[in-house]
Amino acid sequence: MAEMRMRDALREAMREEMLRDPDIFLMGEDIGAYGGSYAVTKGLLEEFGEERVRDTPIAESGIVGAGIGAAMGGMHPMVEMMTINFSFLALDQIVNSAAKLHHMSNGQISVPLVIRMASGGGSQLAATHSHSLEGLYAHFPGLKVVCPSNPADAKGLLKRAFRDQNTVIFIEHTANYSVKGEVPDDPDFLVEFGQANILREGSDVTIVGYSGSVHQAMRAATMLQEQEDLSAEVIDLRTLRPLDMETVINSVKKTNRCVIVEDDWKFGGFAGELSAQVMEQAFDYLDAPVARVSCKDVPLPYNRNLEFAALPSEEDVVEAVLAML
Amino acid sequence: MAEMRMRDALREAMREEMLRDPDIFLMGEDIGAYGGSYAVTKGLLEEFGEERVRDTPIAESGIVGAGIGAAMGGMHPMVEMMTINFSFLALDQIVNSAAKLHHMSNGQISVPLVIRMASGGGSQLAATHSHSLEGLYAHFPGLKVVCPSNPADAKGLLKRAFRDQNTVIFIEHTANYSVKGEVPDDPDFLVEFGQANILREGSDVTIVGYSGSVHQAMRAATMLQEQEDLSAEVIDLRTLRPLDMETVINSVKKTNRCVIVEDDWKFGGFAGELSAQVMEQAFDYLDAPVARVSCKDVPLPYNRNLEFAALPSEEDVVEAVLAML
Amino acid sequence: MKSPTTAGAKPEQELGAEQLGMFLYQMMLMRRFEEKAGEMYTRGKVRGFLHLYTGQEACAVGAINALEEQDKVVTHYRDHGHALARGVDPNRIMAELFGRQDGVSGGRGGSMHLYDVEKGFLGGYAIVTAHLPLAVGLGLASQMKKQNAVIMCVFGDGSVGEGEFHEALNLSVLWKTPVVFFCENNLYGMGVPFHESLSTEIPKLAAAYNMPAVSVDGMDVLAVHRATRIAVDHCRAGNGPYFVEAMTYRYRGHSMADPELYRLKDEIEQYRKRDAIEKLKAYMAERGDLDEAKLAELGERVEHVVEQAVDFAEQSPNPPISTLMDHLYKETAGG
Amino acid sequence: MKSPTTAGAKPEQELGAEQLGMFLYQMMLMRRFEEKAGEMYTRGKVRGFLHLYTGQEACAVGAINALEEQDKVVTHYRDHGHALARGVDPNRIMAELFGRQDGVSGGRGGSMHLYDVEKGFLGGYAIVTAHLPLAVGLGLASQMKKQNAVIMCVFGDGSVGEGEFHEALNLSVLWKTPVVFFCENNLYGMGVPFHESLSTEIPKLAAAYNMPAVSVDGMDVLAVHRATRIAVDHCRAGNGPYFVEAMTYRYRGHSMADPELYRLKDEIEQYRKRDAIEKLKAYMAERGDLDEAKLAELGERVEHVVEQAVDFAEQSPNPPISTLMDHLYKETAGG
Ligand SMILES: Cc1ncc(C[n+]2csc(CCOP(=O)(O)OP(=O)(O)O)c2C)c(N)n1
Ligand SMILES: Cc1ncc(C[n+]2csc(CCOP(=O)(O)OP(=O)(O)O)c2C)c(N)n1
Ligand SMILES: [Mg+2]
Ligand SMILES: [Mg+2]
Repeated sequence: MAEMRMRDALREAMREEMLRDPDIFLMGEDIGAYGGSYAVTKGLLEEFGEERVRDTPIAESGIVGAGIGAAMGGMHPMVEMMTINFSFLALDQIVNSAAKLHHMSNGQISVPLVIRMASGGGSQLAATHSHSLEGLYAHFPGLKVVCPSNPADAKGLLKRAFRDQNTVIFIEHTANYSVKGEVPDDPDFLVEFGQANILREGSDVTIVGYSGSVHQAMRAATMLQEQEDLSAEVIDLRTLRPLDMETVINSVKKTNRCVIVEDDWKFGGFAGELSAQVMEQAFDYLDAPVARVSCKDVPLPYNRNLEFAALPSEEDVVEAVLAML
Repeated sequence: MAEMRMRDALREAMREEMLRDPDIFLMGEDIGAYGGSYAVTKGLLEEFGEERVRDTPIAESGIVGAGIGAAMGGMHPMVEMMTINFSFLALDQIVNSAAKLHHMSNGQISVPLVIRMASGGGSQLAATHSHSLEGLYAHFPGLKVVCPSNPADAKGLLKRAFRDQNTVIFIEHTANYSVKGEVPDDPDFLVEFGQANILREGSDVTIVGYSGSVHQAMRAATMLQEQEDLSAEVIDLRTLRPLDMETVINSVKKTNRCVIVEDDWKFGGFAGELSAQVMEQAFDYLDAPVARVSCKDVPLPYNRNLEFAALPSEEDVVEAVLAML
Repeated sequence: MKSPTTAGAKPEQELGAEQLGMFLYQMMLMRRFEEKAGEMYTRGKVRGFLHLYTGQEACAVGAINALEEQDKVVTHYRDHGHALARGVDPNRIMAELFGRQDGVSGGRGGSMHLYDVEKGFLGGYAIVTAHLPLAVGLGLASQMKKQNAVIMCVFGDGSVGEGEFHEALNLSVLWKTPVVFFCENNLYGMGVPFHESLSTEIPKLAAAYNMPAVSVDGMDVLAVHRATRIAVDHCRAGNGPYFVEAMTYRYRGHSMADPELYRLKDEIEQYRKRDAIEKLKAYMAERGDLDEAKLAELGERVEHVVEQAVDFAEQSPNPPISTLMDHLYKETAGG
Repeated sequence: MKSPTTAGAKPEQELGAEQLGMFLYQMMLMRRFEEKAGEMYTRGKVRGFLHLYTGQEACAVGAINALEEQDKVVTHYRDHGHALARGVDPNRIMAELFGRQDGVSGGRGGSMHLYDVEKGFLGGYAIVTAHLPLAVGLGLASQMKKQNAVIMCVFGDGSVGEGEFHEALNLSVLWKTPVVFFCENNLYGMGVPFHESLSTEIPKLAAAYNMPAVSVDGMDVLAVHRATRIAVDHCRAGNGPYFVEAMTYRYRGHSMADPELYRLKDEIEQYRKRDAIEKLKAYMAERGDLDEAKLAELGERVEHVVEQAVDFAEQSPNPPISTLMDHLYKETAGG
């Protein structure tokens, strides 16, 4: 165990996996000489050389496609999209090639590929650079979608991703990069996909989050405890596909109330899926409709006040909980 | 009034609008000499000439981008994506430019643009060519998303789209192209956005559909009437953004039960949004959880039996209704 | 020469009678196979989109026979010819067109998505140009794993307008991946003549990336073969990618649904006069490598293979509905 | 010459003292403006991503002053210089960097997304290469509406690897749209040297689309101006697009967050010796168009403008939260 930031835990995961498996290599825009735009890959070029740590042109579709091809050819690449905002340009490759080739080829082809990308708003990067679209990726069968909220999960999940034979979309909230935590150093430490994490036990309401929104959920739980003497159970989904609804449903059966927090826009967001599933599977247990606390349905503005007004906050979560009592 | 197929109604809408407004022009892959891959634009090149009906290279991002630029420059283009499957390649332009420029420029720039695309499965086109992703587009603030189910709506909505100052994603289910119906010939016949259509009144259950799934909904309603003596109200949403929830909620308050039918994959689909909203707004009226009848979460296979097993059917809708009684 | 493959042969080397016979057989097979596939489509046995290869046979035969066993092929949706040239079982191709369980893709892929990994046939791709970056990646894997495999990447003239064309060519030269970019320029992308969708000549553009690029007569199997052998050798020697444009023509519509409003029957007739199969026959006859008897025998063989393919396809069952969710994810060892 | 614009002038024509003075003023303004913006970033007044233009001033000044009033500019996220050259109010640019209500984008866009439609400044675009197809469309609109406007489309060397580069150039030539593709090659796309991300030379690639393409010294405002005037005239005359590569250098990191691990301070020093502002000063002095007094006066003016911009920005209020949902959709007349 060592304490480290999430960006370092991610780097450790890649390092260890590269040492374990010679088929793993990394490519992406500015992951080499620049050190990665969020310094996640810093030092890896020096350690592993240009063959295994490849700076690429700015060509998202091309490099994801090359990653898919290399995976089909027996390698296990990691392609970094720098940020989720640029991954739109590679979406066709992700959705039509990576996600479907195994099924369409009747199991002949597989695409063991990790696609990492930073996501999230809150840094005043304005509308084109502040997307939270974990749910968009989770919609496509054939993909796995992972979104850690802390350093240990980040390491264990990323290592697990490199041991998967499928394409894993690995989404890192920029607000989490500097979050610190204890991280196991066992080289075989893995966090399995599809296992939500109960971060805090409680009995009055279930608050569900993932990636960045876990932190609003936790802060809201503290506020509820301190200010209202309410006990909130907080669940971190960790992966959206596969999705561990069992943990959520069991919790809701206990608390009879559920709030979902996500950074993405509300309308058509993943919270809708979660909300619908909670209703479908725990209808008779619900004392109030499941609530969604999400981003306002507007492109995120640069101005700090506007941006914060748009993004979901812990106060919004508390308000949603109080409204359902 | 004249009876015509949906493809002809769409063509009529474009013709009339082009005659009305000289700023309107069309571009897309094979919309000219080929006549459009679904024959929607057939004859327009001959009538309006190469300047206003432009065959383009196969370059989805480029042509949507050019459409956006032309719209910024004062024209009102229609760009055809041929099918929704290829629109992934243009998604960045749609999401980051078309949807956001008005807001990001503080209202200085507007993008009056219509993007038409065919969608849907059921024609054995296999996994890469069978997407139903109306909901994906509806997720992005700044866009309007229209998906007609019949010729009259198709005409009125498309004409309305050409009178909008924003980008309208206009999605046509391939299964609807040959559907016939009466279509008004008033050149100012418009169908407003955000007004759902009650296709059939009923009192026992509300069935909500849009685009292709309206037909399963209607057939299921007939089956329910004939086989179970149940009276289903069927609502065609017509546009997903803006969305007319009022009509849906009023109906559910009357029927106390709701089934949503959509061609898209269930997990993370738009039905989740609808389901969540029904719960949020009509929780106390619901006698059973809202049900979703959607596509199985798998890339659509070519084989007819498998494809039909994956797609939602009227039988599935009937089953869902019976299960909630 | 024993093996039917001509790979590794010096470009200037003459092809033997056996090779020529094999080429002719493959071309005739493709021609007949496609006629049958079209017929089966009309009879409702084949559904979805069906793109026939008729007229372009010299391209697949010339190019794909330049490969060795470890090499790989990726192509677009007009893929039957390439699969046949690569030795994929005609029975299993036809079964795939029928959507049956014994199809090369288990009935899941259909005409546009044929895969036979054992044969190094890594697929038909139905999103125009999407497989070009994949080819670069396959080349990279070959390079990194020192497999000495060359990737034959086949696509149409319409493909050249897409952004991924540019991204793939650039990446491939930068990384020196062993990819033959083989463009079958049949003059049209659906209904649009290529010079209306591209502002330049294709090899000129390819050459601008600092990649060797040539244009050959795609109605001449020997010319295609000669050019692609040079290309394959270049790639195998570690010199990076190579671009070949083959000028060809499709006799049939873009797909079975094409009303062909954009071209005159006359044009088709002109090209039929330059038919690649007839050309090869004449050449072989002149060399004394083909007589009536041999030709008849080839014709019968082809007929037999195609009939058998239809029988095989008819008899193969539909995949059971219980298999719908199969192969959604590959199981992960220990996970 | 009366008007400060030199557009329409014959390329070989010499620039007058007034023009040169205006160029120098603009370049000095950009330099100072960026220094101040950087300072404001360090002080937390400016947030998000901030990309400074320092070192590249000759590009914006040379190119954008070749335009006429009806012309339009689109550029990338490193856009302050282009906005200033186009005459966008420095107060409102600084206010935008501060995220304030009086910013050119009302505080919604920030540094990367400046817009001033009245000035024909149609934006900074933060998705690399996304504005190239937009420029083609703007050119098309100009053409179809017979507005005689030329579109100046500015982008970086890193932009060239994207597929949209290819799609836009091809479309532009096919449709003969009046677009000057102006590539500011500052040798790096973030930390990657351009020759490691592109397999060829940029003008060579551009020329392959059958578009005139030149490369000029981007550290020489007169060279840039000369080349872009030719380009603009070419476009305006209806001859289709024109490509200009300006070889330049950014003195600062890619953005304020750049640790600059990928280049040596030495390299920066080499380029500073070729500084475009110093070069113009020397040229003007030699011609007798600049003396100490004039220079001092220019310096003061610049200082004043920049200070005033900061004051203006400081005093401008934040946009009220009640405006959050404004401008999501444009109201449709009668709908
Ligand atoms: C990205 C994408 N856009 C559009 C299409 C529709 N489409 C299928 S084939 C085709 C024409 C391709 O022409 P070409 O590359 O010349 O190949 P050919 O059919 O002539 O063999 C088009 C536009 C597609 N499949 N994918
Ligand atoms: C599509 C996309 N990919 C990646 C990025 C991240 N990014 C921003 S600027 C940049 C480098 C661009 O370099 P260049 O075009 O040379 O312009 P310069 O910054 O040198 O002016 C990158 C990779 C982006 N904004 N958009
Ligand atoms: Mg073609
Ligand atoms: Mg650069």
